[in-house]
Amino acid sequence: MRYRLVHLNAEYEVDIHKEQSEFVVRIRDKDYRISELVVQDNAISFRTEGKRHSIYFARDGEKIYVTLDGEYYFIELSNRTRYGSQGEEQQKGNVIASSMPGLLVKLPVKVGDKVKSGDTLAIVEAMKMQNELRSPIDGEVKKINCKEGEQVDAFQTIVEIENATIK
Amino acid sequence: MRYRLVHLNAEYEVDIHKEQSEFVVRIRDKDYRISELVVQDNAISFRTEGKRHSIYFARDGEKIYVTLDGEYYFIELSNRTRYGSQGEEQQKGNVIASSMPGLLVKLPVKVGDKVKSGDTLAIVEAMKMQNELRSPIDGEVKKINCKEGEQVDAFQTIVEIENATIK
Amino acid sequence: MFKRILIANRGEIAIRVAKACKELGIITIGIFSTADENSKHLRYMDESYKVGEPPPQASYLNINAIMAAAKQGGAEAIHPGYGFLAENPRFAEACEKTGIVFIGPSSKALSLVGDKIASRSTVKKVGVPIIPGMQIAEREVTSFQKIAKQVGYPVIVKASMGGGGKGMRIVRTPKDLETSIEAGQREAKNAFGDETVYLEKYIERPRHIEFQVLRDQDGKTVHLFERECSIQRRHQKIVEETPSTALDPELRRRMGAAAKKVIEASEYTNAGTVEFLLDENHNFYFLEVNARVQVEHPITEMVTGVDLVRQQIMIAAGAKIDFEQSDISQRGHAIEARIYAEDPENNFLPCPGKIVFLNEPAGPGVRVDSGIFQAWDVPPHYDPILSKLIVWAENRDMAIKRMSDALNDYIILGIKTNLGYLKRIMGTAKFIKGEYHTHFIDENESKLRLRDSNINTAIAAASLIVMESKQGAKSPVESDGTRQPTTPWQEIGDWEICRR
Amino acid sequence: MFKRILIANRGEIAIRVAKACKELGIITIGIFSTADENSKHLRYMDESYKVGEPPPQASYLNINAIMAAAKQGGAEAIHPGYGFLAENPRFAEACEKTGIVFIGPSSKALSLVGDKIASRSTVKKVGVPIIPGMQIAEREVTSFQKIAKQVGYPVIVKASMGGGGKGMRIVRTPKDLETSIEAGQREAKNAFGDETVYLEKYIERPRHIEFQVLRDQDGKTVHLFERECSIQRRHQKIVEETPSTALDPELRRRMGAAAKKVIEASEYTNAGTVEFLLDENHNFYFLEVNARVQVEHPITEMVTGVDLVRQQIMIAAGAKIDFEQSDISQRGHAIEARIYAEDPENNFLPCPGKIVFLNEPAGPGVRVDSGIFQAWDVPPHYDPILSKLIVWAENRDMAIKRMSDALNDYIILGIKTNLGYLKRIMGTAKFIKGEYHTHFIDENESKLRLRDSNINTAIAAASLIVMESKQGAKSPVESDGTRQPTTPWQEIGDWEICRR
Repeated sequence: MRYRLVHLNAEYEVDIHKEQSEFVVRIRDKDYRISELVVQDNAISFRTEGKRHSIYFARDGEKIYVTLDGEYYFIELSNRTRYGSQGEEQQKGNVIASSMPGLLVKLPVKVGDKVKSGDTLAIVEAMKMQNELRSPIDGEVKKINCKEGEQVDAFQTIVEIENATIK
Repeated sequence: MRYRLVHLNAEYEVDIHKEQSEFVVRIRDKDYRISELVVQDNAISFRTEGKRHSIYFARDGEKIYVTLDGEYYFIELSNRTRYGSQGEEQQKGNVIASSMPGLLVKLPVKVGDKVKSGDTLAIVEAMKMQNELRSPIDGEVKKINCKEGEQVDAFQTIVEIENATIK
Repeated sequence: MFKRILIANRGEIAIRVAKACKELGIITIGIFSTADENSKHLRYMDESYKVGEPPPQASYLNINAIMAAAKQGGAEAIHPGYGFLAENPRFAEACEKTGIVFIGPSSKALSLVGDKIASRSTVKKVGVPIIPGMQIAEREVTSFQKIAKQVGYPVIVKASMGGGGKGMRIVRTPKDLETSIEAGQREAKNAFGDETVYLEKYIERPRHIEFQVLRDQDGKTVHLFERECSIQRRHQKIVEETPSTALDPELRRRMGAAAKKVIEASEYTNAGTVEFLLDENHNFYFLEVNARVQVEHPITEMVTGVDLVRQQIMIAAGAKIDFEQSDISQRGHAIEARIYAEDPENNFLPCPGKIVFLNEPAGPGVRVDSGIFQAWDVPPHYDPILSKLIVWAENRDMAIKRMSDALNDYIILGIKTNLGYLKRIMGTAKFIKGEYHTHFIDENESKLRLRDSNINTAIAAASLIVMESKQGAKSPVESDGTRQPTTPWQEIGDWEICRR
Repeated sequence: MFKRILIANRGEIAIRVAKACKELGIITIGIFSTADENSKHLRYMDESYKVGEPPPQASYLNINAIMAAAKQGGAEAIHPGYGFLAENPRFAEACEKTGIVFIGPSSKALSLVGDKIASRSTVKKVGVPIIPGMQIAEREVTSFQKIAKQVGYPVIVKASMGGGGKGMRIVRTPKDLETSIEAGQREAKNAFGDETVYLEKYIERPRHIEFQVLRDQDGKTVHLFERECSIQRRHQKIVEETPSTALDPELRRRMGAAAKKVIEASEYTNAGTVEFLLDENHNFYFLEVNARVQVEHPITEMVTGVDLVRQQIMIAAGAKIDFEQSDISQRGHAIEARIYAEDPENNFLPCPGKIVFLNEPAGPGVRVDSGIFQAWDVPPHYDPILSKLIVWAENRDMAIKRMSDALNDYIILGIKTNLGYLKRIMGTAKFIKGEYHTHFIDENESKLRLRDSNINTAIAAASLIVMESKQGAKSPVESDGTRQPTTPWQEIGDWEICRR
C-alpha cells in the first residue's frame, strides 16, 4: 500500500507491506520494521528499531494528529489538490489562502486591481490576532472568493492573482 | 411512558409524558415538570423545580449510573426477574446470590444438605475482601449453580435453598 | 544515583514512584500480571516484564519472578511501593543477597518492626509510651487474666503478626477473656500462619496519629510531622489530614521526638511511619511502625514541601538528608480521600468492572494520584483503591470545602465507588469541627447514609435517559417487517412486562 | 462577605475565580456570549446570563449588558478576571456608581496606573528607578532628539496607552528617529485611539521580572516575591517561573521594597503586579503596574502558599490582610506553561477548532487550570489560551523535569497547540541554566524548531493509522453492487490519485 503524506510542507512517500507478522514501512528509502501493532480508539502502539512507541492520535478525514514523546505531528494525506500554507504560496504565487480559520476583516482589493509584491490583499482575524495576507508577486487580481465580514477556514483561498512579472 | 425503577432496593413507579415543551415526570404521586432538556453523550441537563441540574450518566443495558451534586445513584430498570442483593434475599429467602463479582473460594455445602439460618453457604473473594454468604433461613440445599474456584458475577445465584421453617 | 529501578507494584503507587524516578533521570522497569497487561502504570515504565497470573501470590507476591525480572532488566534497585511485598523481610533479604538495593529499611529492621511484641519492647526501652499490656507473648490464660486485671478492662487481644483488624478481640469483662483468646488465636493462625496473640489495654475512642520520619544511612533522623488517620472503615483509612486538630505545638513536639526515637532504636533507615494512638486525655501510645511509603504520604508532601518518594530513592542511594529538623514546617492544611471501587450502600463490598466515563478534578490545590483511565476494566484481583484525591488549602476550612468541590468534579461512571460517601464525610458536623476518632464511621452511620433529597431528581433523570435512548433509536421494525412509528404513549406497554 | 459575585470573564480564569467563590460560600453568577453557550466555565456557575453575540465588543466587553446581568442576578460584587474589562476604569466606575463592588483597585487608581507616562512620574517621585527617558509626552521631534541624545542610543518609542508591543519602535541611530516616531504615532492611533508616544532608553537583553503585591483598604501592603516572565513570543509571556535565577536575596529585597512603594504611591488596593526590567548589570527599572490578577498568578500561590484570588475577594470585602511580610517565604520552585491553541510551526498563528481527544496531566506537584474539555469546539473569537499547566517541585531542576514529563502527559488532539514547543523550551540549554532574557525565543529559534528525530516514526504511525482505518472498515461496495475484498496490495491505486 502506498501513501503520500505531508508534514510541514515536506512530502513523504510511504510504502507499507506485510511480511509475516511484521509490517515494513518504507519512508524515503529507509525500511522500518513494525511489530506488536495495537490500534485502539485514539491510541496506537508498536515496536520499531528496538523501541516501543505509544502514540495518541486523532484522525479527521485526511488530517491526522499524532503525538509521540511529547511532540505533535500534523500529517495530511496528500491525495487532493491542497491549498498550501503561506510558505508554499510564496513559491507558487498565485493562490492567496488564509493561514488560519477566522473572520475576514479586510479585503482592500477588487478584481482587476494591479497589485505589487508585499501589498496587503486581506486581513484575517482570529483569537485577538490579525494575520495580513500579502501578495507574493506583482500581478493582477484575477478572482476573489470571499466577502469582507465572512468567516473563512484555514487554507481557504481568498484571492487569486494573475502573474505579471515575478520580482 | 411508564417505568419501574429500582434504587437501593426501593421500587419507584415513574410515569413520563410530554405537555407542550415540557415533560412531566410523576414519581410516587408527585409531579416534576422538566424543561430545557439536553441529552448528549454522557451528560443530561434539565431544569425542574426552579433549579438547573447537570448530571453525568452511563447506561449499561438495564443499569443506569447517574451522578448529581457529587452523589451517585445506581438505578436499574425493573423489567426482568432480578437476582436481589443480600438484603432482599433475607426477605425472599431461597436464592443465595453473590453481592459482588469475585472468586468463589469456598462452597462448603452440597445438594441435599440441611442448613440452619446463619450457616455459611459460600465465600466469595474480590479485591482482598472475603464476603461470606449465609443462609437466611433453615432449610435444605436444593440446587448449586457454581463450583469452587469459579469466577462469579454480582447477583449471580450460587445456591438455592428449599424453605423448611422460617425462623 | 541508580540508573535503573524496578518498581514492584501496580496502580497509582507504581505511577507515583515512576514519576519520581523519571525526574531523577532513572530508567523505570515495570512488572505486571496477566490481568494488568493494559493497566495504566505500564505507560510510565520504560520497560515492563510479565511476572505471572492474576492472583497476587502468582505475580506481585512472587519473589522469584520479580527477582528474575529485576535481573533481566538490569535493575540496580527495587522500589516496592506499599502493600504486596513492601514490608516482607524475605523480599528485602532476596534483594540484599543478589546485590540489588531494596528501597526501604534492611531486612533486619523490617523483621524487628514487623514483630509487634518485639517492637513494643524495643520502644519501651527508649522511654516511648506503649499501651499497657504484655511485654512478651504468653500462652497461659492465667497470664492474660493477671495482666488484664493489672491494666484494667476493657482489654484487647491482638495477633502478634497482625494487621487489618484480623485476630483482634475487644474484651470488656473477665468472663469473656478465655473465649476471646481462643478465637483470636484461631483467626491469627488462619490469617498469618502464626497463632501468637497478646493482650493490651483497650483505648476507647482513640485518635490514630502517625508521624512521618526519614532516616539516612548515616543515622540522621528528621520527622515531617503528623498525619491524622482516624477516619477508617473496616480498619482501613479512607480520609487522612494534616495537621491534626488534636495536637497542640507542645504535644506535636513530644510525639515527633518520640517517633524519631522509635526509628533510631529500631536501626531503621529510609522512610518510615510511627503510628500512635492518642486517647481522650491526650496521652499517646506507640502502636507500630509502617515500614514503607504510605498511601497517605502525599498530605505530608503538600504541607512540608518535601518529596517523600524522591527522598526514599536518594537515601537508598546513599545520599545524606540535606535539611535539618528546623527547616521543616507545616504550611496550610492537606486532606486525602481514597477513592475505592466499592459500594458504601452495600457494606463497602468491592465493585470491580469497566469505567465507562471518567473525569478527574484539577485546579488550585488539587492533586490526583490516579491509577485509572476511561474504558479500563478494573480487575477483581487486587486492592479496590482506584486513586487518591489530595487537596491543599491555606487552612482547614478551605481544605474541606476544596475537597468537597473536587469530589463533586470527580466523575467515575460504570462501577460503584465511594465518591459520594467521601463527600458526605466532608459535610459531617463532627468532621468539620475536627472532633473525631477511629469510631467516626460507626458513630455517624445515619449521617453518612445517602440522603433522600435528590433521589427523586436522579430517578427522574434515569427515566429521561431511558426514554431518550428509546426515542433516539430508530423506529423498531416488527418481525413481520412492518415499521411502527414510536410515540411515548405507544410505549406504555413497557409497564406490562414489569415484574409485580 | 459577599453573598453573590458575578464573574465577568470566560475560560480558565472564570473557573479559577468561581472555585475561590464556592470555597468562600459565595454564589457564582456567570456570563456568556452566544459562542460560549456550551463552554466549561458555565459548569462552575450557579446562574448564568447571556450578554451578547460572539465578538468581544458585543459581549465580554459590553459594559451595559454585564451591568444588567449583575443587577438581574443580584450581584454584590464583580470579579473581572484578566483581559477584557479587567483594567478598564470605565467598568470600575460603572460598578462604583451602581454600588457594586469591583474586585480590583478603584477606577481612579486604575486610570493612574493605566497611563504609562503619569505612572512613570508617580514612581519617580518615590525614588523607584525608571528607564531614563521622557517624563511627559511631547510632540516636538526636537524634544525626542534631545532626550535620545541624553540617554544614548538605542532608544525605544512607545505608545502612552500601549501594550502588547503595539506602537513600539526600537531606534538604533539618530537618522531613524523621526520616521519611527511617525510610525509609532500612526500605530498607536490605530490601536488605542490615542497617538501619544514617548521615548525611553532601550534596554538590551532585559529580563522581565515582576513582583506580586497585595494591599488592603487600610493600606497594609505585602509583596509575595517575584515572577520571572522573560520567555515571550510576540510580546506575550508563555513560560513563567519563580524564584527567578537572576535575583540574589539582596536584589530581591530591594525590588520587593520598590514594588510596595509603587503600589502605595498609586493609592492602589487589592492585588497588583509591579513589572520591572532587569538589565545585564542587575539594574532594575519600573515598567508598569498590572492592575489585575495575572495569568501567571498560580506560580506565586505554589511557592508562597497564599491563595491570591481568595485574597482579592477578601480585600474587596474589606478584610484586613492577616499576615505580615515576614510570614511570607518562597518554598521550592514553580513553573507555569501556557497552553495555546496555536501553531508554533506556522508563526504561532491561532488554531481554533474541535478538541477530539483530551488527557490532562495530574499527580505530585502538578496543577492544571483548564478551560477546556474533550469534544469542545474552541471558538475563534477569543484569546487562544486553553489552559495553564503549573508545576511545583523542591528545586528548579526537578521542576523543569516535572514540567517536561507533565507536558508529555498532556494530550490535546484535533487542534494544533504549543504543547510540543513548550516541551522543547524545557529542553533548551539556556533555559535549563536559567540564563535567558526577553529575546530567548528569537535567539534560540533553531533549537526550538521541531526536531527531525521522530518525524519518520510519526509518519510511519500515520500510515499505519490510515491503513488500519481502511482495513478495519468493511470491504467497500462498488456502485454496481459487487463487493470487493480488500487486500493491502489492491490499494496501491491510492498512489495514482496523488498529486505530483
